[in-house]
Amino acid sequence: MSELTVVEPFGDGFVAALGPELMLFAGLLVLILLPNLGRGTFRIPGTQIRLPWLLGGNRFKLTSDPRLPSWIATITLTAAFLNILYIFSEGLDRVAIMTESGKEILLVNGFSRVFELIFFGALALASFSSMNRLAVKGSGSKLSEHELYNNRRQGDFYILMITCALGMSVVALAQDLFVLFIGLELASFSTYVLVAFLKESKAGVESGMKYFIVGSVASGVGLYGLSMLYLWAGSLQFSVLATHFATSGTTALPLIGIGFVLVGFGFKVSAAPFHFAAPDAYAGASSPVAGVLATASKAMGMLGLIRMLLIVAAPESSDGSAVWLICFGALAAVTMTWGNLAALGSQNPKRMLAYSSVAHAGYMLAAITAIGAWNWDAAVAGDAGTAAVAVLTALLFHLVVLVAFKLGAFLVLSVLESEGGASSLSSLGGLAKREPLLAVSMFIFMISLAGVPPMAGFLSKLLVIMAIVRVAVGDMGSEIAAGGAFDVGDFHWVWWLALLMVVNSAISMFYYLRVVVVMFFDQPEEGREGPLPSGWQVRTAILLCVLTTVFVGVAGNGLLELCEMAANSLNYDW
Amino acid sequence: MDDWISLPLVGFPLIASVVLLAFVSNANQATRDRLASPIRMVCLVFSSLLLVVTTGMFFQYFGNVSWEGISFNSYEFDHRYLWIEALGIHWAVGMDALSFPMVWLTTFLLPVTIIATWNEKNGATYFPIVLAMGGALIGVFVSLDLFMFYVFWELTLIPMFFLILMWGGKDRRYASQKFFIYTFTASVIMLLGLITLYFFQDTSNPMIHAGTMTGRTFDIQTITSHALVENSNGNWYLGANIQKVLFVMLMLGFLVKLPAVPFHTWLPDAHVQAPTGGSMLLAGVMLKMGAYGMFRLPLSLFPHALQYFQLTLMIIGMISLVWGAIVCLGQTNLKKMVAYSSVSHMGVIVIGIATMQPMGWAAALFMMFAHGVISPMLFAVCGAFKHHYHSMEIGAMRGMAKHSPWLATSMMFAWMASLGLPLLAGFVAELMVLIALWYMIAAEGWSVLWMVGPALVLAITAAYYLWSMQRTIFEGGDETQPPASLHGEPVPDITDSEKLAMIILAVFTILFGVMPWIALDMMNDWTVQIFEGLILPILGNFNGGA
Amino acid sequence: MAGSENSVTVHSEWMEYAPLIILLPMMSFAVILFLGRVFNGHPFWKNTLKEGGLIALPVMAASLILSLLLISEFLKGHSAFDSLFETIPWVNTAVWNGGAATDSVSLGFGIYVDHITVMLLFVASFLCLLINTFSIGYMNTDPINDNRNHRFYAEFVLFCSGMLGMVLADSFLWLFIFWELMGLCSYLLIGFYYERPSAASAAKKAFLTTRIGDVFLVVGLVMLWDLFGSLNYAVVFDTYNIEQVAAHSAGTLQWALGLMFIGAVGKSAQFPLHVWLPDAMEGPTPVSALIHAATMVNAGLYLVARMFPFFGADALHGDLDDLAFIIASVGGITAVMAAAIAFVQMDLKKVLAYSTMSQLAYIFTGLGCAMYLANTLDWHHDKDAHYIVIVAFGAALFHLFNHAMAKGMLFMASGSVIHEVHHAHHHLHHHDDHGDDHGDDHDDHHDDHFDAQSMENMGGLASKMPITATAMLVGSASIMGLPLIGGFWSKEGIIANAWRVAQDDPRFFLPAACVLIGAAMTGFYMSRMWFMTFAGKPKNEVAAHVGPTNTWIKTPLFILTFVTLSSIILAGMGFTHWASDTSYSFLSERTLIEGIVYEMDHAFLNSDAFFFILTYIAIFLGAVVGPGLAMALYGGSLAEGETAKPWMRPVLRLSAWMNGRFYFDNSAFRDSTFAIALQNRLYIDEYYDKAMVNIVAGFSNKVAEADSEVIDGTIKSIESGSQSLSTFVRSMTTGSARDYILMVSVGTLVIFFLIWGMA
Amino acid sequence: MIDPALVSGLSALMFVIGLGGAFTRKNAIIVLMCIELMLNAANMQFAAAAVHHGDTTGWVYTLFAIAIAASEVAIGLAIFLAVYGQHETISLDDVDILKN
Repeated sequence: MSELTVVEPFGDGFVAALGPELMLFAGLLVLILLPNLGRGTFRIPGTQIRLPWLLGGNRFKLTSDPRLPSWIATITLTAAFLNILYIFSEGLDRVAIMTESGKEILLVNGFSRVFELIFFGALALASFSSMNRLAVKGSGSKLSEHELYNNRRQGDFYILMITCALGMSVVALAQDLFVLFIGLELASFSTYVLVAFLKESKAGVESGMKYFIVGSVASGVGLYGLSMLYLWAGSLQFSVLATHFATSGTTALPLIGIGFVLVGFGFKVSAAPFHFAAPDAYAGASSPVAGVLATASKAMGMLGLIRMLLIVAAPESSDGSAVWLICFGALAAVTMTWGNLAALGSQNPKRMLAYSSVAHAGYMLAAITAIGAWNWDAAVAGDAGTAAVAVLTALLFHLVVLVAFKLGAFLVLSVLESEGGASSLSSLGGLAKREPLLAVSMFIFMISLAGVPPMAGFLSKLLVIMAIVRVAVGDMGSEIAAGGAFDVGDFHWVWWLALLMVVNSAISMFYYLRVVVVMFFDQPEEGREGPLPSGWQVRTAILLCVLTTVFVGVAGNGLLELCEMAANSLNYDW
Repeated sequence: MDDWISLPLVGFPLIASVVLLAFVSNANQATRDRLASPIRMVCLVFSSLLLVVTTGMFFQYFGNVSWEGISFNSYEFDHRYLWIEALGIHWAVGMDALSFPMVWLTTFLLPVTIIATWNEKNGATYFPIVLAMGGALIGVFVSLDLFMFYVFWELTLIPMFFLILMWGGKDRRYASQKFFIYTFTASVIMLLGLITLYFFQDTSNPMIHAGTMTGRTFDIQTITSHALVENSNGNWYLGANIQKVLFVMLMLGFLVKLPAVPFHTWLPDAHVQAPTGGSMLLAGVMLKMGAYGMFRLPLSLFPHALQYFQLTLMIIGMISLVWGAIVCLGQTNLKKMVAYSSVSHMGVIVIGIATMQPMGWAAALFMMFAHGVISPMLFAVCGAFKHHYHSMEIGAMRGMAKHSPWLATSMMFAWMASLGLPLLAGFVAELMVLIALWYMIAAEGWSVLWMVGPALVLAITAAYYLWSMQRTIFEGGDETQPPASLHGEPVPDITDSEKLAMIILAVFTILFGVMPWIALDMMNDWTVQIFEGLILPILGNFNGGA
Repeated sequence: MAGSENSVTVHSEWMEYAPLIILLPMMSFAVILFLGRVFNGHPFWKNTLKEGGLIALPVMAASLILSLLLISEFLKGHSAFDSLFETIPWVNTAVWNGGAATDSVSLGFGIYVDHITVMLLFVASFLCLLINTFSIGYMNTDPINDNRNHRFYAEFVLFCSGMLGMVLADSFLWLFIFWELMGLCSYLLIGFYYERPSAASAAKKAFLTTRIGDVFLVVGLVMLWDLFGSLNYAVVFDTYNIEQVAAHSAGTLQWALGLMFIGAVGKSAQFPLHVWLPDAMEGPTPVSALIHAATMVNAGLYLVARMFPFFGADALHGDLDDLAFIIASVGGITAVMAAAIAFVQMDLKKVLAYSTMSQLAYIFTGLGCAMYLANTLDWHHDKDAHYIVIVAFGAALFHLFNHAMAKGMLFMASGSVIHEVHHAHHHLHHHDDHGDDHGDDHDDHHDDHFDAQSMENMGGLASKMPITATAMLVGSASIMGLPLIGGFWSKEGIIANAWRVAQDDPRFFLPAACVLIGAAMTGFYMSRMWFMTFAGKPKNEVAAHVGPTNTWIKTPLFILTFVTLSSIILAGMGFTHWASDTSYSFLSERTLIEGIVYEMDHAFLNSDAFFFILTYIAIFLGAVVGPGLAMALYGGSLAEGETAKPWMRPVLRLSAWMNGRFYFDNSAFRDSTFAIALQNRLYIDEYYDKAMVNIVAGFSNKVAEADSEVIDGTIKSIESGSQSLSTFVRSMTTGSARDYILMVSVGTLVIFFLIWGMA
Repeated sequence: MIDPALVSGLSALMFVIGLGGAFTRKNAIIVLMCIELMLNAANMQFAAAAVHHGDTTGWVYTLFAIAIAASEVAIGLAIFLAVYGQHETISLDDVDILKN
């Protein structure tokens, strides 16, 4: 791990350290400006002289192309994504952005960068595949006002995508809880609008409203929790909070504060019982957006949880029965079971995926619970640091690969949506005959979600279970070899979460498989015969997702090492 | 060196299958129909090549390996590639006398299945899927890495799921899902057991292939040797309760796969709905995965727990045996009857294991093998019956001996083989299990009543098979009419390819019945090795030193 | 007889070929089956090769020749040969008795020849050849069999292979294996006319009933294996080994042997597993002759005879007498029961079937008594006792021999009768459409209700089928035990020994009385059969038109008649001693003439008053009372213008006289409940069927239901339960954002209070 | 100067009122106001804490939070408008075509 470089905001090295984020910023500016370039003129006041100043007016052919914003957003996000990959390959510099007064605002390290990979990757795929998704009517100047208006809206959509990415990257980088919160809100607001973007449909606006209003309540609670923490510690710096927790973290005030903050993040990761708006939002939003909610947005919430719990509160959990640990265990159990049970009977594939996303949140919460339990028994816990790294690696890995198959699944639905809706399972009927490749892709996504080898989803689920078991079992093996005697009762109780998790995986198999059966067995719905509308962008995106899913599944070593490195870089002092 | 040979054995069928499927995926129906024949040929040639390779391995043409005398926990043709370093996962393959017969059986059944279902519809996709099935099955048997084992274990579900879903009978939708979910449920619990076992490794032990992140290895050979050392110290490996729990978790996965009563109900549904080829592979090899897994993991790792659960296992085996047989007697559906007879026969395997005698284990191994040769024929007959008479009901078609002498002969042969007629493959195993069971009963003072079950089943098995033959092959008399389901069409006999498949299967059934030692010697050798290497040092006083 | 202390491993040139006795027929099975499939309907195949009959014939001849060579080799050596060639290690495995290493175990195949083997080997291979000859005459001339005779011959040779293998095998295991092979062939052959539901059902019944016995046999074998660690005769008969076992598990051994005996009961159709044999007559007559009279049913006897060394062992002295009693009693009961049922049978073959059952029961009684004697007398040291035991055992074996020859002949003769009656019927009623294709023949074979096997359709055939009638006469006499003919020599011995034992052990009065009464009953039903068939006037038009039979059929009848008649020579040569003890050989004690005189003297002028009287009672019952009643009821002279061969005329005349003089109306008996019960086979079959249908089928249906309702039902209710749970869970997502906010608030409050409470 | 603890208590009260109002009222605008109430409760808490700790960052947080609240209102109202356009109501109970 390289030395930590400290940089002042806008000081030397600031640009170099925040390259990807600044690229996004530049992209955002371009996105705002470029589609507005046209033959607009500026009349010098009081004269009839019109100076062409290129803003507004009849757009140029290029700038009026409705695909332009999408391309800009895609390229920007992809560039940021590749930039991070490049940074990884070159070797990462750890850079802290610190104010003069010594307040650490942002920290660039492997951990935050991996999350940015998730965010940018998901958003890039979503914006790329949205290219054929929104109603556009050619280009040029012969469009009606309505069509023109529609084309202009394209810009808004992708602007929101990029602001969302910016907000998320702030969450990833933040070292101050309030900064994190600001990033979170930026991303949230963007997603609220993205969800409600289909304002011509009842479902679209309804889902937007529900998502907004419930999300706002949750973040209101979260902000209040933040204020309580501030009240208690006098600072929202992670480092300060962590020190405070280590010394006096067992009083009610900080714990309740943390609990309230968790509500805010719980909504983002759609943990029960904060998940209720999620299925509605997914169902009403366009599929790529729903995919973003299920992957990037969830990763953001998960990131917040990790930051909060591991950096701030972890040292407190040393006795194994910490309050938040039990809360979390219960939350994980309820969430995964609830999600799976609800998905079991769901006839709407998007809602089904939403509930499955809830279930996956439960799995990840279980993993976080395990991290909290890492040093429950000094005798057998083994090297706590490595145990925690293992869990964290599993979490990161899961979040990364989730982008491939969860988003991929939504993208397949997106193709169906462009034909006329994907709100019932039967709309998938006969897909195997109509579009064998799409059907096979969907099949791969489904079994990957269910955790069937050799797909990425299996590896990630395996890692999560392994991480939990690792914590639950610790070094008992060595102790036994040294003559110790242990019983099943000596396992840490998080082991039972692992059991619950595998049982839930089995339940989930049922509804994932149902999708497959519908695709391969049922006949197409009335009037839905033949191939689906083409759209090479979305298909390319799906193909990318499939390839990633399979490739990571059979050769996940590289990604695993990356995640491990990232997890290590979170290593404060545990 | 030929050590790498199991890599292509697993990889090539899978790759070939994916390539072929990708090749036809975007073709339209007409092109697919045109491609079906060449693809079928490719698959046949390919699978026959695999058979040639494994047969060559048997005859020591490759690697000059003697399958006998391989000591416990060492493997031939073993090879390792690093797969996922962080977790200690390798592509670790190898074969011993436990796995090799199963590998051979798989490669043997692949071409036979292809021949037997020569005219299956949508051949362009069907045959590659069969090929993939074979690759996955071989993968299960050759893998020496828990992760890899599990990957292939689950991978077998996918082609089978599609075989049932796409080519199955009327209720295939229900059956395929039930099959998948049921066995998946059991195997995820097994997975948790495997992972827990993984983390119970002593990190202070030298582990050559340990993962960089976890400090432990998935390598079966390493784990087994550690367990062996620990067990031979007189201690329960991992301690009594933990060993028991892990044993139960692993066994659960394997017992469901086997399947043993009461976890068997997925099997009749899957079999009845599966197409002939699916049934043949399902009964022939896939069920054996359960038994194979038991030998490879729980029995090799947890001998103490095995001893502790001996009675439980015996009860499960007996119940499977008797229950399966009695249910057979109450069936009117031919294929369902045969499916339940598989349950019954798998009970024999469990009993063989529960005897904790080398003979019982060798018998269980031979039963796996023999049933692997016989049951495909049973299902090939059922498939042909269904194919030709459009019905599976016993009694729908009588006087088959007149209309379809080939089918009638095949049926009688297969039925007789399955009911354990001497000089056919199934008899040896049943006899050996009986002897081992009695030996154990006598040595350990168990109740003589334990013999009642197997004895009863010998009679019941004959009863249901004879009963079904009476109503299918025989009778008909002057009224011998084609079944109503044929709607007056002439009654056909089986096709030439089906005949060929039947003959091949029959020849091998006789071969292994008359000369069981071909396969049995190596199996016996393996069981002696495991007994002398593992069970005996630990449980030396187990039989009371009679 | 003796154990393996006498056995030596002899390598002789013919012994090397012994496996061929088994393998030749086995291989020709495949050949005939294959050729038959391919050339079915081909004229050369059909007419020249007789659809495989002429392939089977030389094979069986070769087997006979090889057997004879082996036998002659053996007779020179006078002792048991074991493992005539390298034993094939069929199954190699290991057991672990708790020691430091596993013990390897081998179940191999080899060949073992001793006196019993030799005798049965001759019986089997000789009869197989004759019946093969007979079959060519019988099967190939009946149109119903056209194009499927290859199946008959294939199954026939496989059966022969099984029988010969069983006889030659060197262990109980391989005995059992070939035994099962025979069972299979028997199943296939009974079901030869598969299209008849009755044949299908009979085949199933035969297999299943014997299978039930086999189950016990297997368990017995397993127990025996456990005691000795082997099933090889050489090991289990070894005196030392028997001592070892006797020391601590004589009781277990008795159980093992008892279970094995149940297997024999099934195979030899003894009460209560006898039900399959009469039904087995559904098969073609050569099958009935070979399998269900002459050879296969002897397998059970062979098995029991094989157990003799245990009973004879010093170490087990007095330990196995209960089992001997059971064997004898089962025999006694069956003998009487079967004979009684035979009284009322009208079907020619069924009479013979019950007769078979009854005669086999005699042999069982004889074996049981011999075993009792061997087990309780100190025969290894006491010379007199030794003689008694040897003769008792020898008598049973001799009866086996005599019965096989006679019954084989009787069945062939009956087949010949049936064949001709059937043909006569055919000619009479279907003269016009005889040229039609076989399908039609097949059909009208079933359309008419004429029963060619019923004795009510016969009568007065003595003149029309002289050879057949003669053979039948001799055979019946042999079975009845008419003095000097065939079975007389052995039957008297069995009766005498039964009574001898009864004197020692009162329990044995049951079998002893049974066999004595049985003698009279045998006399009655056998005579009844002969008179109904051959004496009197033809009972209907068909019987009047029966013609003589063909050469293929006559030849074996002719040969067997002489074999049966020459029984006295065998007796004179000391068969009863030779067959039961290695220390004797043919003519070892006396010359032929001396031997015959000795036997005569022994039989008719027994020095012991008890046995003297007993002999005459038995002769009186069997040769006077039984036949006399039969003559009175069923005798009669031939129709006008018909003449029988001279040797049959006195019999016919006597019967006519008896019938005229002593005829009485037996309708009271015929209509009695008892007679009806006999006609219904004492309702045993019915009870078995009821038990099958009500108990077994009922139970299995219940179990199948439980399987789908309870076990699978649990799975299904888990599924439906989780579905309804899912509906409930989803119903909480009401659609109203207010409720969602409520949920968030509730979650918040729960967290709040939880932490508040705990912190 | 007012005791920060009192301010804090007031903020707690406001928070509870806001939260209670959020799930009892069904008019979206009122719910939005309740949410604002919650945010303002947080703001007051920040201010009180800033006073309590003598730390200026608390004031900064408050400012930012106000900005956030403002943009939230803007987005909210925009969405409600769109909802009204489609559903002709903004009653939370009546906008429920998506459920289960």
